[in-house]
Amino acid sequence: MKLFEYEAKKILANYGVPTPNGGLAENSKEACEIASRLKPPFMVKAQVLVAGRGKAGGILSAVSVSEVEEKAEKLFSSKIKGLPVRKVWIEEKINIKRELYFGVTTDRLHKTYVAVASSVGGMEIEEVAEKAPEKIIKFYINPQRGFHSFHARQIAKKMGYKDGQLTKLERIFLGLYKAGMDYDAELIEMNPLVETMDGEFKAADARIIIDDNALFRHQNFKKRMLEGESELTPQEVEAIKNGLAYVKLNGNIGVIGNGAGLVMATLDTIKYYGGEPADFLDVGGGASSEKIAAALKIVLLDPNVKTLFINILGGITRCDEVARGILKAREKVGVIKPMVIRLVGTNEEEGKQILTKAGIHVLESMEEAAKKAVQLTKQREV
Amino acid sequence: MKLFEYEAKKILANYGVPTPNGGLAENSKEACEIASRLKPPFMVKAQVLVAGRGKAGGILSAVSVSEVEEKAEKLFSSKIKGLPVRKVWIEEKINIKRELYFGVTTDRLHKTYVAVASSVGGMEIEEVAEKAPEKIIKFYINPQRGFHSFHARQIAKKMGYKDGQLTKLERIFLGLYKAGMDYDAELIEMNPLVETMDGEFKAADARIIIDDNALFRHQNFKKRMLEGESELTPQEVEAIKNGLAYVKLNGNIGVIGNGAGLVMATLDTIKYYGGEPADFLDVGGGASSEKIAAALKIVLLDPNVKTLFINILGGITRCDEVARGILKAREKVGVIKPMVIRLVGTNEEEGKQILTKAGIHVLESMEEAAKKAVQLTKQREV
Amino acid sequence: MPIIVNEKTKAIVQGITGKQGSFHTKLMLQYGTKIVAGVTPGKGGMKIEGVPVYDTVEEALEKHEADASIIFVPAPFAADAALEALENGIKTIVIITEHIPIKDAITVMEFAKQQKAIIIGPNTPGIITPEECKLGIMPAHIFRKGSVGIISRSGTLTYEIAASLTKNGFGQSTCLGLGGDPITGLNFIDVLEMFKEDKQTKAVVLIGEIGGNLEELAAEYISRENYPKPVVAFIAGRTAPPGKRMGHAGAIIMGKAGTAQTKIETLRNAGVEIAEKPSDVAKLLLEIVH
Amino acid sequence: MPIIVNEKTKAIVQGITGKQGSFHTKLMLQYGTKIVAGVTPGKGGMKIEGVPVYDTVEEALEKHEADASIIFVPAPFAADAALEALENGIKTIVIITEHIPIKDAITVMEFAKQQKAIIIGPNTPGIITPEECKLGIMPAHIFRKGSVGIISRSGTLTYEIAASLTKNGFGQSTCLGLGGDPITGLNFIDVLEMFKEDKQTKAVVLIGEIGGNLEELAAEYISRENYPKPVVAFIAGRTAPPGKRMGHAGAIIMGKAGTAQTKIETLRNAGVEIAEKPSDVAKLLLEIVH
Repeated sequence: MKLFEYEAKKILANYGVPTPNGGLAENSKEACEIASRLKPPFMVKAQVLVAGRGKAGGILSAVSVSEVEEKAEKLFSSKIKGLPVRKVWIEEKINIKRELYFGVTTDRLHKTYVAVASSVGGMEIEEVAEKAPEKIIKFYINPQRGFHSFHARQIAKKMGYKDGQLTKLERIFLGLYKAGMDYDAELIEMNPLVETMDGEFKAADARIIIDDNALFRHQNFKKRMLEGESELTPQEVEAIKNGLAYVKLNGNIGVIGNGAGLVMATLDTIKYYGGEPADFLDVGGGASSEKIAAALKIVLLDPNVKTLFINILGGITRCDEVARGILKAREKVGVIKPMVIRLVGTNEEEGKQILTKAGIHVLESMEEAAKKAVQLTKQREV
Repeated sequence: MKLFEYEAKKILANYGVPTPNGGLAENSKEACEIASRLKPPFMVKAQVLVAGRGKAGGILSAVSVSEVEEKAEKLFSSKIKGLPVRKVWIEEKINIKRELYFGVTTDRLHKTYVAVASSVGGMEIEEVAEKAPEKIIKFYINPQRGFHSFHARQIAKKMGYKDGQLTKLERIFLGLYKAGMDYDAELIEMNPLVETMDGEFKAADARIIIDDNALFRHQNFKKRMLEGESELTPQEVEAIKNGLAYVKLNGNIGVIGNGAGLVMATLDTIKYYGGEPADFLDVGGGASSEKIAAALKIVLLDPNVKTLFINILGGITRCDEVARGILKAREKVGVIKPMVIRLVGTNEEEGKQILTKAGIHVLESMEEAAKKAVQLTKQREV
Repeated sequence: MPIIVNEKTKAIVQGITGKQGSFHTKLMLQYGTKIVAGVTPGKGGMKIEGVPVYDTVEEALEKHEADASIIFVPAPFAADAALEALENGIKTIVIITEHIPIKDAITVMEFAKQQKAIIIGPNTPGIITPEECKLGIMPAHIFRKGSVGIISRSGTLTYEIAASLTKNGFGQSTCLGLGGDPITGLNFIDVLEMFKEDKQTKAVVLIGEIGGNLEELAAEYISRENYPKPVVAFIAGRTAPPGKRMGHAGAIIMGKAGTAQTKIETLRNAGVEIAEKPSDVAKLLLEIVH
Repeated sequence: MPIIVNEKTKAIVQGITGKQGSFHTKLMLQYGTKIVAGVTPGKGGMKIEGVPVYDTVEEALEKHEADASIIFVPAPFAADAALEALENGIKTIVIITEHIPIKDAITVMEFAKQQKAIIIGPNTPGIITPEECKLGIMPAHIFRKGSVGIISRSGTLTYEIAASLTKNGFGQSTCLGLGGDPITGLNFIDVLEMFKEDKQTKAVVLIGEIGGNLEELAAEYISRENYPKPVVAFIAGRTAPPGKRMGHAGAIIMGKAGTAQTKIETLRNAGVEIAEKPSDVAKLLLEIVH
């Protein structure tokens, strides 16, 4: 779960990381009030959960309070990469001597957290890694021993800092690490971490992504996410509430299956036969008919979906439950779209019977079924 | 630093450990009000920082609100082991099926924390260890791996619990451990941890001792201690403020020295020659003349002190600084008591000169000096 | 003699009294797996499918010998269960549980390393050595004893491919799901090394997906070591968009990293045969055999 | 060849720019100790008594060879300094700092165990091998090269006894302060074992005090191992009241545990000569020699 910039900055500030003075506005009048309490010039930043917000016009600067109002108004009435702007963060602009990067994330191969630092910041760290790998410092954190002050100093030293700046960076790096651990962050970063003209450091932008699987330890954020204030679409939230994994795609063949790998392979196979999947929807293992019905509802209500392809390989999942869920959903949603169903595994025969009786054709081969779904969709497009 | 029972219980409650409903009263009227919000019968408990408070009459029971008022009044107007009662904790009496013990403390040999549990509680755990060692369960906590739920369950299981009680105890043990770590407790215990008639568990009494050396991480408690609300005497607080280690004893020879071992040995030597030390005062290494003066002030102002024995073996500590401190203090405090001074080591000659000029006799051997101090004191006693 | 589990493996089931735990205990017993005890805190004294249940692993191991554990404990408590198994000396642990926090998984993996124990999972269907031992939740009937080793990051996709192999006459030595999470106990290289030493295994099928670079590292390893057995790979997620988790916590393209295209290319360059569709795996194996 | 430190020992000083650190660096250099570098974060580039100062231990060890470190860093940061030394491969660490929190000390000791490193202290005067190496804050002039090993829990009391030994013609092999805290790196047994192997050491003086049971354990060890060298002990705190910390964090009688009486009795039963007063130590050694 992505946190907003203002949330990430507040958390970091609580852990002793200096951030620019600022405040959160929900309308341009509030923006104005906040600015009048700050020292000009200002930054006016749309709080939207997309990367590349700056390039998309979501970050504006202003020299006066009235300009803040104007820029805020502009943001509130626009969309950034398609997302409406509901909140704007106003802060004092900092004079930049140098932009740095510091973050902590997880590393699959080393099976631990890794601190990543760079004396080049302000752009995606992956970009730095590609263009100037020698400017990247990586420190793998021993999970039992943790990240200590001296590790932070070693990193700051390698970034070329000394004297008082060394110990300032030490406290900032340590604060970020502790915040990351306490908030179960799978990514926490300051990009850029700015060195100012007078030798101070400030997190000019901050990003925290909380491990979704750890949200049970962070109920306030979980609540916010389920209430719809997150990077997720309403359909994705609906899916999470039903224990489904859903990702919206650009095509017109709705896909439902059981098992992430199988559904991904289904999408690939549709594409292989020239079709375009409209979504990824994994019902997981052992889905009940209710869960299947919820899945169908999400996909059928997508106006882009022309046909539906359901791919079930029953292991823990029972084919008869799936069949019942399909019928239930069709009835409830009341949207009739052509369906191609592949159904094999546990209780296969029962499942087939239920569907055949209801006039739905059932196939056994995933590839045959994918081909058929593409065919049907092409017919409907004509 | 010892915490009051009410503080320890509040902390444990924050970590999910069930404690009896109760409230803190500073006078008998408040006690009354608190009791009227609780379910009778009640316990009325003096909040004093001494062991054996119960036997000394500091814990009373009451069946009605009016009796609470009466008992609270009694406590407020009495002293428990010489200590005035400033606060009284009123709580609901719990029906006891069994008294248990659980605590976490440090272990010198294993250099780590140790969880100690017993199915016998309500008395000092050392007593249990002596009388029924087989009733004690010890678990040494790996400092990097920590204490986990399953460790708690293993202990609860060995205490003879199962079913739902096992998991209840698991949460309680884990809560106590976490509280102990977060508060830098050198000892945290529930004694007794009560199993009630209906199978629940409650910490009927709780004790936390914070590692004095970690008080810089717990400023609120440090402040309270320095403001005098602690188990320390005003002299001990004064000593702490001046970076001195001071312990009041029962004799009449005031002792000041540098180095804990040396001062202890000085006390022993005084005793060996038939004298009785009035205190232990270690000025530590490299004491300034101001520190020495502060030390003298504390000891000279003790009315029991008849003579003063200063034992300095200069290493980092400079003998001339000590000499100057002695003269400064004598002047300031204005109390003239006979002094025996042993002064050797760094800048010995200068120190001796300063004191000799001021008419103070200086010896070289610690044992000679001790003998002399005892002699002088005996003369003054006659 | 296949890898990790075989007919001698004796296992306990942690979380045996839950819906999934009890259901799969029955299926594992039916398959012939030696389940000697179960553990569920607070449920000691029960029996599930005839298997005695204990409150702690410690107690279970006082009464029974076991060298493996399979964990069905809910996510918030699963890491604790794994640590309990590790501290009590269990050397093979299958963690079926999905949705374990990364921080918890990292703690488990570090402890496992110190204990020199193998963790399969989390978020895995488990491991099966056909006709000897099944420690997992896979549908047993699609597997046959044979000479193909399968290493996979996905559950149902493994079944899809295993079923197709079986249908085409290719039995399996051992099939193992690494797990769909970003942090898992084993990676492709660990298992490729085991299959290298295993005489029963004549060919290896590697089922990967988007996210991370474990497939790329496997490719490097295969190439560097001049891997002596034929490897066929299928990589899922060619059409997955970047920045989106595709069901598995670990299946996500971050920036430009972790795409199916890179994985396929690197594997192909290492001499691995790439299946375009799941059914192609069997076809490629047939070609290799002939 | 005495124990732990000798003329070849090369050390760094952590916290070298502080008042204590710089003062004692001078004294140690005067004594002939090889101080090769100093470390104080944020003070890199300075020189203290001619010794170059670095920001990190890592950097100091890139430029200099060292096998020991002595730490003068203030208590809140001292554990971090010790961990830094350990992680950078230093195998002998003297922690002079007093008032380190127990929790921090425990972390340091666990890491030291894993790194197979020796920690002397915290809250110790350090270690001296007379005429070879002094890593500590003890007044050097009272020590002479010789054959008595001293292990102590107290600073000034050690000086008192060492001075008296020197005056009576007994030089010292190595004198080591375990430290006055409850959690220290070495205990009496560790050092007794080292002295056992050390040819230069002919007799051992053990200076204990109230608190804990390390003296009792030493007695058990001496008795069990039939310790081959004479041991004389002085125990401070016979008159200390229970429940009060006597200056040292570790010097406290808890309930009935840790009294001087028990320690004295146990040691005496193990055949250790007990000095009633500090000056008796030399007298007892004289008796043993004759």
